Amino acid sequence: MTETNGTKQNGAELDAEHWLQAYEQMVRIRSFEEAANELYTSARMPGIAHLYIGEEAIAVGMCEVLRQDDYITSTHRGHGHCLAKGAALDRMFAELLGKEAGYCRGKGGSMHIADQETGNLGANGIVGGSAGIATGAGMSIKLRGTDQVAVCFFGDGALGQGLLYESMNMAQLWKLPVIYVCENNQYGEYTHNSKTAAGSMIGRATGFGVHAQGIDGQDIRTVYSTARLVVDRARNGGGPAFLVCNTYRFRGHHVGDIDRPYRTREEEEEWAKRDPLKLLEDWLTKTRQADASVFERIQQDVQTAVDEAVNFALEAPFPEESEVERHVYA
Amino acid sequence: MTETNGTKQNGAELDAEHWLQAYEQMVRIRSFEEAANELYTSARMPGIAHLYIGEEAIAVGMCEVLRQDDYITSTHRGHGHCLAKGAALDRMFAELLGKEAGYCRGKGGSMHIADQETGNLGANGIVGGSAGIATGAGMSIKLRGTDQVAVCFFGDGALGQGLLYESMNMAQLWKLPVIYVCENNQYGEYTHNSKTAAGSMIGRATGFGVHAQGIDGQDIRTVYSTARLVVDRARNGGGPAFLVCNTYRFRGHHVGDIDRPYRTREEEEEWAKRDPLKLLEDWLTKTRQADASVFERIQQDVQTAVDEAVNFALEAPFPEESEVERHVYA
Amino acid sequence: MSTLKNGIVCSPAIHAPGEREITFSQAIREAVAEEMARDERVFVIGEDVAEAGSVFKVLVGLLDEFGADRVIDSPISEAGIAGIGVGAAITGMRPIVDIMFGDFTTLVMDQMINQAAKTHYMSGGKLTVPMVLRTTLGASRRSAAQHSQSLHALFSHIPGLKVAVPATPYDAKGLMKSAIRDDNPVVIFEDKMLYQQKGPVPEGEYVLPLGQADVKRAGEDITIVATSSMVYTALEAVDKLAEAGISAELVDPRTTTPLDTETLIESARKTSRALVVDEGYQQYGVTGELAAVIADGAFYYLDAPVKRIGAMNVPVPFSPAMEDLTIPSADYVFETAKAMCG
Amino acid sequence: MSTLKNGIVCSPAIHAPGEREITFSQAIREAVAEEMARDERVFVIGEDVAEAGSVFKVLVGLLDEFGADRVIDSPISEAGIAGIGVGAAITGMRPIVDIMFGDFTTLVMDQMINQAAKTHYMSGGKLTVPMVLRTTLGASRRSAAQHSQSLHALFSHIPGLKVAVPATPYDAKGLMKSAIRDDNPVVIFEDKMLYQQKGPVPEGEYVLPLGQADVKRAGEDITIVATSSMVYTALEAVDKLAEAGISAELVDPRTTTPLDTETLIESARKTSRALVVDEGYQQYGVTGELAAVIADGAFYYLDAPVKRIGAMNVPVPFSPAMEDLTIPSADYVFETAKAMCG
Ligand SMILES: Cc1ncc(C[n+]2csc(CCOP(=O)(O)OP(=O)(O)O)c2C)c(N)n1
Ligand SMILES: Cc1ncc(C[n+]2csc(CCOP(=O)(O)OP(=O)(O)O)c2C)c(N)n1
Ligand SMILES: [Mg+2]
Ligand SMILES: [Mg+2]
Repeated sequence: MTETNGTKQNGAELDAEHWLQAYEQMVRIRSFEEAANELYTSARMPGIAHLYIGEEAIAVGMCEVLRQDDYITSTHRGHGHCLAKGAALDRMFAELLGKEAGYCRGKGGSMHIADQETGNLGANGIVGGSAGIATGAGMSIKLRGTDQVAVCFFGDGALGQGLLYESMNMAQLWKLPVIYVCENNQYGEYTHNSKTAAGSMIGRATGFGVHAQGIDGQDIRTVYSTARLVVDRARNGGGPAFLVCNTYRFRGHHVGDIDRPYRTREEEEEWAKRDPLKLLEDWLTKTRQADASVFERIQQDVQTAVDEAVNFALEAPFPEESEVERHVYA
Repeated sequence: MTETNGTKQNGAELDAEHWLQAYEQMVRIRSFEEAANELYTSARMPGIAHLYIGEEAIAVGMCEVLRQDDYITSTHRGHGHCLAKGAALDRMFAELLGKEAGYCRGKGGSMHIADQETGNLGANGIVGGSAGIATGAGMSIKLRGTDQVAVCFFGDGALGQGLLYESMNMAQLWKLPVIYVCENNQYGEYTHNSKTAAGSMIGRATGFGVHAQGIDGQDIRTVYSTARLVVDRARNGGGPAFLVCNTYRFRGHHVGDIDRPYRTREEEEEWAKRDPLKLLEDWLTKTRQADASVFERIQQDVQTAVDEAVNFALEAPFPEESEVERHVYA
Repeated sequence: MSTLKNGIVCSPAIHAPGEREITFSQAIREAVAEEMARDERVFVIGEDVAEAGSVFKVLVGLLDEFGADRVIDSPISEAGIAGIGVGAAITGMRPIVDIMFGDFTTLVMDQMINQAAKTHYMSGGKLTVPMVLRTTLGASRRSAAQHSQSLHALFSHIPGLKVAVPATPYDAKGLMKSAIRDDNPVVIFEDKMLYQQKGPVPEGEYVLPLGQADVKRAGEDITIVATSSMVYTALEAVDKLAEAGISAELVDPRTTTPLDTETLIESARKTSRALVVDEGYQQYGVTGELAAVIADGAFYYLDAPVKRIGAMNVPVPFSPAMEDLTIPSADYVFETAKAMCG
Repeated sequence: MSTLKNGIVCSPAIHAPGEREITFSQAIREAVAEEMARDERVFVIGEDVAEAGSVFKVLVGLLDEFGADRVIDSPISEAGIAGIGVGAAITGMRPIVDIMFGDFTTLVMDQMINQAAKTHYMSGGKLTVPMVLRTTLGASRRSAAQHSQSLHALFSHIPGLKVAVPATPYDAKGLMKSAIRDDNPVVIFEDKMLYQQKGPVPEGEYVLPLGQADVKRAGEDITIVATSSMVYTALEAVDKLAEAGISAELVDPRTTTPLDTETLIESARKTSRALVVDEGYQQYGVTGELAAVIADGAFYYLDAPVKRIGAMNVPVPFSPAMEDLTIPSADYVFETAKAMCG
């Protein structure tokens, strides 16, 4: 199910510097994920990880319009959100490796990664599990009387969870500043959403009176302009919104899912043509705001930073044994 | 929130006998509930009960089109459903009084009353708790390949429960023969649904692709003709439907709620004009299919039967002590 | 040393004679109101908590005092409001989430077990979840299987949650206030049958620590550990035991997590006999943990096996003829204790 | 008498030497496939159970064998599919509801506790709920706090549910088949770490009763009661104890509800010492109940307090440096048992 009824803007009001920053941020996520994959395949990362490759435009486009004190809640596929909101590479890799220098002191790992200082309330291992939390953050904003906004990222699979509907109803009732962002990458694990989601995705929000749009999640300019719209609206008391961002998980469900028998290589190739990095490169080139050399330099700089961060994490110490009993209670 | 986009039919295709039976069934529920109230106020009934008075047209109109082998699931306000599906007065009163002769051997009471032999899978003390059960009955029907139908009764308050949305999604995905009947009596306990339900009630089903209608729940002819439509459709493989039946709880939330400070007497009087019994009486009189003497005779006959049933229940023995440990496991 | 109407003796250090008496229900309301006045981050959310003041009328008046922004009527969305509680708590508020009947806490399990209880830990100590989940326990209201359970054992099992089961108005107020001030998620179970129970509660401000048992009656021959309203059941038994010449010590843990193991074990070591009474299902419930803790910690002092009395392992039946059989009775506690001392 | 690869001895009456060995995972699949072939009312519903054969690949092949009508991929709607299970069960089917990780059973609590467990009772015995809820338990996969829990104690607390925690392929197959044939809701917890564990499983059909413990190793000096994969942990300890001259008896309850209290107590009476090991959180968990049952039933025979080892009372941390500390280790079981016998 791929739905669009959304905003299309050309981002003409923003300058090249802005888009190159966005580009760099997307490259940073891409490189981070490649490195995470490499850490997994070389058996240097414990557990598994769910890569965000292919979906970068959503996190970056959304977070570009957020302030540092705005909140996000994230998912099992949460590295991209965490970086886009402003987390540092080194402490993220440290967390992935279970080191004390990690954002969660090694207690969270990939699936619970978060940098609270940049407003990330946490990745979540429970599909849909953060819908209530984001809504509660919205409630808190309203009660505290600030003009923050909370963005709840979740996958198309989370549309199966009743909590989402309970939450949207209350957000709409109380006009909470919460943006529900469905990253519709077509699959939940190994099952296409045509088998799991009846009706219309957008209709599931409009039924509760929630403003809803379906947009192209590969085009960061569209994501950005739509985000600008609904975030400003929410910030000004206009209430929640629901975005379905159509996208694709370029890799498997997690780092260990490499055969992907549940989908065709043709489908993957079709979507590969709509790589969010490439789309932005093309537009910037076409509009002569940047050229290949600029992209290359950015990629190299990012790669250097990622390599350094990986090394930092690999060399960082594990937590001491006593850490295991800390932080059960505050 | 009162919504209608529904069927209006005049029931002209049915004869007077049919409507008088329906009338008698509604009177039976009304009298049963009055007696239950009396048992409560005279301290002869343990616990409390939630009366169906004012909403009789929904249960009777729906159940009229059902076969005995069709299923219903019911709610805390379940006496009406139970009677409409065909249960006997005496064993119902016995259950309300906790006697062994009760349908549940005294173990269920008002809130879990059910007569499985007439297809009632049970009243439910958990708001929305039966949405999954009814959907599972629908699944069972599909897997067993019969042409039964399952009707899930619930209140407008249950629209707050996520399980309902999870269930409707699956019913629609798999085209299960389940009719979700929202008895929108405007309140959940002491709170009007304008404070608890955002957006549109019907939209909450259409978002999942589920056929939805909002109808006048006071007019049994409308309920009947709509039920006929959606039940036949479901029976023939057309999939689920969702009805919002607008109605009113003439009494308090339960027998002990007599002051009702949360709503006005004016509002109550307005709705009293739309008493489902009176509406049917009026129509039958106007169309000269029956007159006051007929209604009176029916009321008296029913009252006699109710009195006898109450006496039966009052005199019936309590279960023996050993009963308490029976039926924990099959 | 002051004595409750029903003969319960409260910790002498805390109570003065001639104190005012209020109901359990009033004690809870006072605690919530005081904390709301003290800290504007505290708010209440739940079904029928505002206009109606909760179905048990415990919160009547709060809406008028604090307004609809801080006493919020919610849809019937238990999971949703628990989630809102978690989200509001980690972003600077101190929510009190009201779950009408303890039986409905089954709907908030994911938010409490996988989110609230783990957020502080998973975040490496960076996020805190200062929320209170208020709910009820207790049978005998002829409310049948889905409105009569005492499910506190389920929450007590989960590290990261604290669980309070107050018995007296005094304890209810002090524990509620502590729960609201605590930086962790606290689940507080109030026995529906206790709301009208009166007891001495000082006018002034006080809090009670979570994790401190209270010796409700001192004794020598046997220790009876009882929770929530079972404290009253046990007390009746204690009185009967006294008549039979047996001096029983009544210990109320007040919170199941954290558990004051020391006081329990000390008492059992002293009396050399222990009986645990709780209204939850007996199997894999609170009695199991408490009995295991005592049987281990007081092993070399015990003259008899630790016995336990929970609710019968059956769903709660509706009929009065059956329901009362399922919960521990004073007679049964008395008989069991007497047999243990025989 | 046949011996598993890892040295577990199975009940002699059941096993013959030279039997074929299959994995735990294959045993589960065989059980499900056999029962589906035997009874067309049995079907499977869950996330990624059909095309993918479940994320742990346990059900691979069932879709081909039985078709998409009987092996059903569901949306990510745990509460919904549990509800569907209840509804299908009371109307003539025998559903197997698959909940991918035991941690997600928090989402089905209302359907299992308030509906499945109580329907038979509340209906006065008229409705039955012959459903199986399959799920997992067990840490040590570096999956962190929301994918590593062993929550079987929560279900064990609820009358009306049965709970199985098989340790060996043989037990897994026999208990799964019984669970499917049982007319009650049965929750079966499979340890994720055991799926590749091999063991002897006879070709022919057999079932194992729910509620019968199995003595996995006979011994004289101390009883070790262990559940699920803790059976293997305990076995390692038993071997080390043997080297230290201590003969330990290893008892596996196999189901927590119903619990075979008799076998546990008999064994403890015989050895006069008992240690309970389980991978759930220790507080208010399975070890509490089992220890309480044994401490009571074997009181006059015990030479030492009943000890218990559960998981640490902390959310499961991600880092390998911490995670392994939280679950009972063979060394710790050995040391504890040895100290008890000292
Ligand atoms: C409540 C719950 N059920 C099941 C799972 C197992 N699971 C992890 S990710 C996933 C698929 C999620 O799909 P989607 O929401 O579309 O996110 P995506 O992985 O596609 O980004 C599932 C079923 C889970 N983590 N939580
Ligand atoms: C899950 C759950 N939450 C709360 C309650 C308490 N409760 C009982 S009836 C009721 C109101 C239900 O309203 P509605 O669904 O509209 O049914 P009505 O009583 O109006 O027929 C509530 C909140 C409950 N029984 N179950
Ligand atoms: Mg997806
Ligand atoms: Mg209503």
